[in-house]
Formats: sequence, C-alpha cells, structure tokens
Amino acid sequence: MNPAMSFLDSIFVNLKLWTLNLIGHFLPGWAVILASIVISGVVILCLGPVIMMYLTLLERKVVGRMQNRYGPNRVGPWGLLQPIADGIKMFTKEDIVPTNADKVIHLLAPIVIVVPALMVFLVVPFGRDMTAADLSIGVLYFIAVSSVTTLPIFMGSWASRNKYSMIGGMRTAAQMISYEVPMTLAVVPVIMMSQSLSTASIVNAQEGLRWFVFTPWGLAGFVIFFICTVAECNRPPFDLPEAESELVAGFHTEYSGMKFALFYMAEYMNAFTLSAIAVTLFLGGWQGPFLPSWVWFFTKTFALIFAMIWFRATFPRFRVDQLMGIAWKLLLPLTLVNMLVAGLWYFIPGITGWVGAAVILAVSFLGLTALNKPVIPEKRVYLLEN
Amino acid sequence: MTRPQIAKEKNPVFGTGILQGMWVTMKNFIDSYFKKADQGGIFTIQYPEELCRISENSRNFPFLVYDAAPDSPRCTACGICERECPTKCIHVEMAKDTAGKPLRKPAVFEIDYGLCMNCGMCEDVCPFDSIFMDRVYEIAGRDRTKDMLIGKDALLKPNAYFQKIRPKDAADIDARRKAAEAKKAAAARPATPPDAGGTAS
Amino acid sequence: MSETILNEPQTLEINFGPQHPSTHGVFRMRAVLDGETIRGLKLVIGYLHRNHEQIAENLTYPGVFAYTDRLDYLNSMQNNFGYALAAEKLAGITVPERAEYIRVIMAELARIVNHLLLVGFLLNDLGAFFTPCLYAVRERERILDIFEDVSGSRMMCNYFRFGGVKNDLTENQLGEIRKVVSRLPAFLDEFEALLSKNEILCMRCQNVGGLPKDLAVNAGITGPMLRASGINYDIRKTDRYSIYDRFDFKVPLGQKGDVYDRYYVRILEMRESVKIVEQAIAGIPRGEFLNAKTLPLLRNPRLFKPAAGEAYGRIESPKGELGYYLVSDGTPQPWRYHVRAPSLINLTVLEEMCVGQKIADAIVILGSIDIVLGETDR
Amino acid sequence: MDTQISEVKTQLETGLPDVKLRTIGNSILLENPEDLVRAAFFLKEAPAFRLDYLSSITAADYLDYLESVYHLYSMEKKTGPIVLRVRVKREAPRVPSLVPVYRSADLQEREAYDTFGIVYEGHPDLRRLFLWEGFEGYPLRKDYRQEDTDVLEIADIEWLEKHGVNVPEKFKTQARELAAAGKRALSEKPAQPRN
Repeated sequence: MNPAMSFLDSIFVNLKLWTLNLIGHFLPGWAVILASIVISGVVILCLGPVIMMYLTLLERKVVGRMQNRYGPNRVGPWGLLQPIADGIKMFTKEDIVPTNADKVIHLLAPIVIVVPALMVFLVVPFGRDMTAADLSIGVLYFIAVSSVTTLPIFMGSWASRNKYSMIGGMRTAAQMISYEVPMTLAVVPVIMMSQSLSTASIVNAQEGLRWFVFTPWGLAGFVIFFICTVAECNRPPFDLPEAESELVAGFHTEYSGMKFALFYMAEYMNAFTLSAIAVTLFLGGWQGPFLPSWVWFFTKTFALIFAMIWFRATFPRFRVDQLMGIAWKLLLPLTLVNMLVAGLWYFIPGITGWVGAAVILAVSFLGLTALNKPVIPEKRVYLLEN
Repeated sequence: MTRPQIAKEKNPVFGTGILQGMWVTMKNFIDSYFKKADQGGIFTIQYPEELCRISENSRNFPFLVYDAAPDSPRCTACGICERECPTKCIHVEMAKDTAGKPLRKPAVFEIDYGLCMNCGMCEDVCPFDSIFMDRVYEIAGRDRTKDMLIGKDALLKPNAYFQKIRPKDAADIDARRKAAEAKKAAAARPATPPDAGGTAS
Repeated sequence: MSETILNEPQTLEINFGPQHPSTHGVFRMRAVLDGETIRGLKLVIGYLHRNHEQIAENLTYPGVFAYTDRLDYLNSMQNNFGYALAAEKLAGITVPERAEYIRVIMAELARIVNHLLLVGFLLNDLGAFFTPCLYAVRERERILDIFEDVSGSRMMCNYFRFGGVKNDLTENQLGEIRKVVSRLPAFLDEFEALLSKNEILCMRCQNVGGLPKDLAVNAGITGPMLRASGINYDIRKTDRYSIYDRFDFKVPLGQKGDVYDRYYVRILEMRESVKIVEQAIAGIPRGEFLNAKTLPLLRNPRLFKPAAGEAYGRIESPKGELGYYLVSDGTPQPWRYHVRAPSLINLTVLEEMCVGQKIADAIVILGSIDIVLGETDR
Repeated sequence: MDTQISEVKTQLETGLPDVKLRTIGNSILLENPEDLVRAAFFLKEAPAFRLDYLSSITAADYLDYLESVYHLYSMEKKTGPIVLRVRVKREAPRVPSLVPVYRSADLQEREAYDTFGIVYEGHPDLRRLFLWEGFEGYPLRKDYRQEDTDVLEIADIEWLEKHGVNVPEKFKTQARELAAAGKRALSEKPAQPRN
C-alpha cells in the first residue's frame, strides 16, 4: 500500500493517539486510559444514531427508486435533511400511553432494546486495529448480546395491553429464538477455520483475497447467516412481529413519539451491526486491495444493507408456521451439514475437497427442500374455455 | 384434443422464483435512473413545480358564463338546474326590480362546492348555455360551510375564459347562439304588424 | 354459517376493522382466535351505508347515473353499463353500433383497471411493501388518463347515457387507447415474473381459502371467484349482452379455487380483456354515438317516463354479476331500484373459508374476494 | 331468456298440484308464501330447469302489500332468469326463508329484513344487515318518515348531557313538549314528488 493510502488507512487511529498524547501532558496515567475509553465510547454513541438516521433515508430512497418514484427530495438537497426532520418530528410528537398499560414496563421496553443494539458496536472491527474493544471472545459476546433483543420486544407488546401487540409479541418470541439457533451454528465453521473467537483475528485470517465466502462452506454459511440476520432484526420477508397488514403495527402499536423512535432506531442499528458482523465473518471485514480499510468495511456493509432493502421492496411476508418450518426444517440441518463439509474441506486439500464440499451441500439443499412439501409451489393448470 | 390451457410449471430449484422477482425490482431500480417516464422510468411528477395534464373534456365544478359584463349573465334564473341537480347543491333566486316585477336575471346564485359531485347534469339541462363545468381543482377552504358556498360573483366568468378552456364546445355554442340571434333579428325586423309577438328565445 | 362461536376458555375475541389497514374500506370482522388459528368469524357491515336505493327513488332515471359511479367506485364504467342496460331494457331503447363498441372498450378497460388494483392490494395484504401495487397503479394511471380524456373525470366517469354514450371517441383517443393496451401484455409478463413463481407468494396463497364447486354455486358466488373454482359461468358468454358475441375471447378457469387460483385467473382475464379491446378498436364503425331519439333526454331528463313494468339487467362486472332491478310506474322517478351487489353476495362464504386458517390467511382471503364497500353497503 | 314462463308454470302445476300460482308478466306469483320452499326445491331438482343459482332477492313495497322477488338462474344449463314472486300483507310480513335451499339467500334476506321488515322464518341469523340493532323503522318502505336531525328529543339531550354538553333551555322545553304530545320529530317528506 502506498504511503498516502496507509496514512488515510490509519487516520483515525493516529487521531486518537494524538489526542491521548495531548491529554497525557496534563492528566495522570490512569486518566489517559479512562480518556481513551471515553473517546471510543463517545464515537460509538454518535456513530450509532447517525448511521441509523441515514439508513432510514437510504432505505426510503432505494425503495422509492425500485418503485419508479423519487423518494424524499423536499427537505434539503436530495432529501439529505429528511432524517433530521424525522428526528424532530419524533421528539415533538405526543407520547401516548394507553390507560390500562403497565406504565413502568411500557417505558422500560424501548430503553432495554436500544442498549444491546449499541453494545454490539463494541466488537465490530471498523478498520485495521479500529475495533473498540478487541475481546478475545468477540463472536460469543456478539451472539450473547444480540439474543437479548427478544425480551424488550416481548416486554413492549405485553405492557401495552393491546391484543394486536400481544399477538405480535408471541410471534417475536417464536421467530427470534428459532432463528437464533441456525445463526449461531452458521458461525461455527468460521471459528473452526480461523481458530479464534476474536473478530479482529477472524478478519486477519482472511488475509489477501482468501475471504471465507469464496469457499463452498463459506458461501453456504454466509447465505444462511444473512437470512438469519434479516429474521433477527424483523425485516421483510420476516417482519411478522410488526405485520402492518394483519396486526396493525405489531408490538409497537401503542408506542408513539420518542419511544417509537427508540424502537425504530434499535431496528436500524441492529440491521447495521448484524450486516457488519456478516461482513466481518464471511466477506473479509476490512480486507481489500487498494482503498483504506475502513472504506472497504463501510462499502461491504452498505452493500449488505442494500440487499436487505432490496428484500423489503420485493418479497411478501411469510406466515408464522412457514417461518418456523424454514428455520427448523431447512436452515438448521443445512448448518449441521455445513459444519461437516467445512471439516472435510479442511482435511482434503486440492480440487476434490472443493468439488466434494460443493456437491454435498447442493445435494443436501435439494433433499431438504424436497422433504419440505408445503414449501414447494405446486404445478397448476388453467383451462381456457369459451 | 387437449383443450387450450396454461400450465404453471414447478420451479426447477427452490430459490429461482425469488431470484427472478429480485431481478425485476433491480431492473426497475436501474431503469429509474436511465429510462424516461413511459419506458419504465420514474413516472411520478413533482406536483407544485410540474402540473398534471388536463384534457379538454375534464370537468370539476360548475361556473357561470357572461357575455358582455358580469352584471348581464346568460343565466335567466329559471331554476331548471336547481331542480335537476341530484345533490341539490344549487340555490337560485330571481332578481326583482324596485316595482317587484321579476327580472330575468339571478339575484342570488350559490353553488355549494362541498356538496357538488361534479356530475355535469346542470351543464346538460341548462337551456340557456349559461352553466358549464370548470376544471379548477385548487379550491381549498378552512370551513366546510362558509368557504365552500361559492356566491354569484365568484362563479361568473367571461365567455373568453370558456373559449380558452373548451375551444371546440365554445365554438359550437357561440355559432348556435349567433344563428339564433340572427334568426330572431330577422324574424323581428320584417314583421312590423301590430302584434310583433313571438318572444320565445 | 356456524351458529354458535365455540367459547373455549383460551379463545380471544379480536376485531379486524372498521379502521384496519387491510380491510379495503370500512369493513369489520369479529374473529374468535385460538392462538393464531381462527375459530369463528362474524361480518359486521353497514359503515358505508348511504341508502343508495332510496336516493335513487327520489331522482329521475338519468339523475341516478352519477350515483351509480359511487357504487363500485373502482370501475364506474361497468356500473354505468349495468344501469344503462337495465333502463334500456325497461324502456326498449336501441343503442347504435358505434356506441356499443365504445361501451365495450370502456367496460373492458375498467375491468383491467379493477384487476390491476386487486392484484396490487392483494400483494399489499401479503406484505409486499407496495412495490407490486405501485407497478399496477402506474399502468392504471395510463388508463385513467384515457377515462379523463373521454368522459371528463378519472374515476367518477358518468359517461354512459340511455341509448349510447355522452361524447364521441376521436381518432387520436382511439390511437391512445391502442398504444396503452398494446403495452399491457409486456407489463403483465414483467408482473408475473415478479409474482407468479415467487415461492413466498405460492406458499402464502396455495391451498389457502379453497372454495368447493357446489358450495360456490349454492352460495351464489359469481365472477373470478367462481371461475377460479372451475365453473365456466361468465355472463358475457351466457347472456351475450351488448355485442360481446362478436369478440372471440376465452374464459380462464382454475381448479382448486384457492387464493392463488383467484389471483392467476384475474391475470389471465386481464390478458383476455386486452384481446377484446384490440378487436373492438379494429372493428369500430363510424356513425352516431348516441341514439337520436334519446337526444332530448339530455336536455330534459323528465321526458324519460318508461311504461309501468319491471326489468332486471345484469352484466359481468370484474367482481361478479352486477344486476339492476328496476320497477317503474310511468312517472319519471323509479318506483323500486335495487342493485344486486357481487361484493355483498361473495362475502357469504367468508366464514367457511377462514375458519381453521391463520389470521394472516383471513386477511389474504378477504383480499382475494375483492370487495368494495361502496357496493357492499350501498 | 329461452325457457318460456308458461312451460315452467305447467311443469310446476304437474309437479306440485296443490300449489296455487298464476303468472304475472314474465314471472310466477305463488299465492301463499308457505309453499315457496317446496317450489324452489322442485325447480332446483327438475331436470328440465336445474335452477341451482339464486341470483338476487329483492323486496318491494306496493303500498297495500309487500313483495319479495326471486331471480333464479341455472348455472348448469346457462338458462335465463325465472322470476318467482311472493306477496305478503304490510302488517305481519312473514315469508319462509330460502337459506336451506340456496346459501346465497343468507345476506340478501337479512338486507330485505333490514330495509323492508319482511321476517324470513327459518333464517339462521336474522339480524339487521346494514343498520344497528336499536334502529326503529324500515328505511325503504314508502311510508318511512326520516328522523328530523335538527330537533333534539329527550333521549338526545340526555346523551348530550352525559357527554358533558350543556344543552340550552330552549331545546329542553321543545323536547318536553314533543314528549308530552307523544310525537316523534320527523322531517317532512316532500308532499308531492317533483314530477
């Protein structure tokens, strides 16, 4: 990498070190460490909401363009100030709490959902040694924290004492738990290959262009992991908990104003962090030939988010039982096969390993879909009488 | 023989239908940048800047036509439109001169735009070609009763305006009225005998 | 109708509507749920009841035309067509050739508009975030522009008169219709590519809300819902009203009568309507567009005083059989005016189809029945 | 269209001898409503007609009697409408329900009951279709007088007060007079229809 690029690459790291040296002259040693933690914390706390705001704008613009219309372009040039306008609207809107709602839990639910969404930023490697806290158990931490989001959604739906949101809450519990299992199992081959749980070292293990996604088990793992992330953050085609057409607005029917904004923010931050982790595990994190590392990281993440938005613009919604069927009868067995195939691929070098892995995966996929009778569309014949 | 039928085959592999659908949305996404409106590009118009097209036949709310000056409208306050209006949104009162003799002019002519369902019956039944359907759609009022009740002076518009918005119809009507005038003038001029009757317009 | 709702301890009574995002207007279903499956379902309608039939009895015959637009407000041309047929049968008025062709063109365009909207909103009920709906609405806009050119208003056309139509179709309007209709098959292929083979749509729609043949006939179901169950009954073919016998078009039939068949039968019907419009444009003769004898009617609606008697005119509206029962007593005002609304009759079997299915299916089944509350409640 | 009404009449008389009926114009009037169900069953099963589709039920008010008109079609043989009529007195309009024969009669009979007050015996769930349960009167009858919405009655004033609206004294006295006179506040129907 030529000097200009490497300077750009580590610009943020040097910036932080420079400020720490500056502070080092006035404050004692322990204060400098505290300052470094505070700086990282503040950066994440600002980065999260800003990303969320501009994700909403990106989503509305892209879905608009897919539907042959412009998307917001009135507030600021190309609609760039639209998120700020939305933010002001959310803060100033009246916060209605239903009379027979359980006030305390009704207030707690949005707070409890935002905290894990922010905590996951800790282990996301934004660039070369730009991980907030390079935990040696990064992936385990991520899975533990991201499974907390089920509880606040259920708290929110139960506390608002509304039949629609209660049904939404039940659906959330069922969906999140049943998609947590294939997501976790999809990560196992990556950890097997990079022999470490720390996200930074996983990215280092994908040195050069040897990203895990280019291997057969890596591609299968990535597809399964990505489907599970779409299900985890309740985005279409898995957005049953907030199914507008049936349950009015699902678990956040009775929320308005600031609390609704927090639910909204948590959903988009989840979308960003889960795509970031998918990029880290399978698409080689910030590895990239020429551009600075964090530029690669953000392009890959926004590519995945574009795919999520693409899903939203194209697909109808699953029904609850089909959703479960896919998770338990299709994705889970595929991840188990994927683990076996990763092992085979590792110990059988050369082309036979690759072809064998690909064949086993394809055969198992076709077999599983054949077994899953209700999922397969039937053949239909239409007579044209006169 | 097998009767004509259309068969919906099964998808070869589970995911192909989904991918096909995604390709359609992606094509529209790309088209929206490069194609024009009717080849699949963006077809929405930016309302305040661009206005949507209005065709000659389009009708919205009625208005009255006057030839020379606003105080001599074509309308003779006969009340046929008031009687034929399905939603009863027209109110007409004939003007009386000081001696109480009815003049053939409306003193009060109100149309409640809030009630009018722009059906065009008044235009069809008016024997004096005085009420036609306008196409102004930017009529907003704060109060449903006061602002929507349009008085006579707001309703009256010159014949030139009518010729501008509906050239073909205006031309036919003007021709017919000129012919009627000519016939009446001819009928009135030679007949100098005492009765000089025949007033039906 | 299941007479008693099973009140097991766990059932939960929930209200869909009248204010609900996907009930196509002010329609209300009281569903009794056991978890996600539906145990019982009661219809509650009447929120949009305007006593349309009493209004019509206080108006003159031509005055009712503008009100028939408001029955099935998604395709007013078909409502006008039905009412015009019934009144012409009552008074024995003949319609010139060119007017018949114009009527068929407008009726078939209205059918395309209705089916486009139906498929679009059905996909909204399924959860596709407005994309198929907006593609359908884009094509619908082009046809509504034609309606505005021809009749003066996009949705409330009020275009038909006794004995013909209000104003003529000029040459470039015909060219415009030909251009719009020639683009439709290509659009329908793209639309089908997006939807028909989509696994999620097939999962959600196949074997959901099936309607057996004998129940369909016995419950008086008509229109695409009946043909999706496989019964070949299309009023354009059986009654051969107006000049439909001159056009050769097919009637698509499904087999299982579930939501997917109803969706796909409507797509095939749109393709048949395109064929009809093209044949009509090719064969439209010159001549008068309104029967000379009924011209004075435009000026003075009270001249229309049919002899005492009754008539029942019915057409194949996109939702089913739309019938008008007119009784006249010699005065210019109808003595009795009744509208046989397909949306209302097609709702008779909603409970049979929904019991046992999930909540999400009930919304989709309701969407596939294609009801419009203006017509159901009158 | 194609099956003649007289042929239907002869077939009915041979099939059900004790049914009294006569033809009016292009329809068949059954003298007493009780044998409507039998006639419908007969026409549904008769191989000559197979009228398996009840298109529409319409009720009509002819001042001295109420009428219920049935349009029957055959989907199998694609034959035209056979119109059956039944006439009942205005005071106690009772007609046997056709729901056991045709399911499509279900909502249409409820609509006829709602707008004309014809009670269809045997109907599984005879409730008002469009209007709410507490509504008195049958809107489509010729002698139906609309409630005058500008005049407040005692019930309206109570309801308003319950919802915190203080009603001026003028209305209260008017309501009390109305209640004393035992009249309902009805709006005047146009005396002479404008023709």
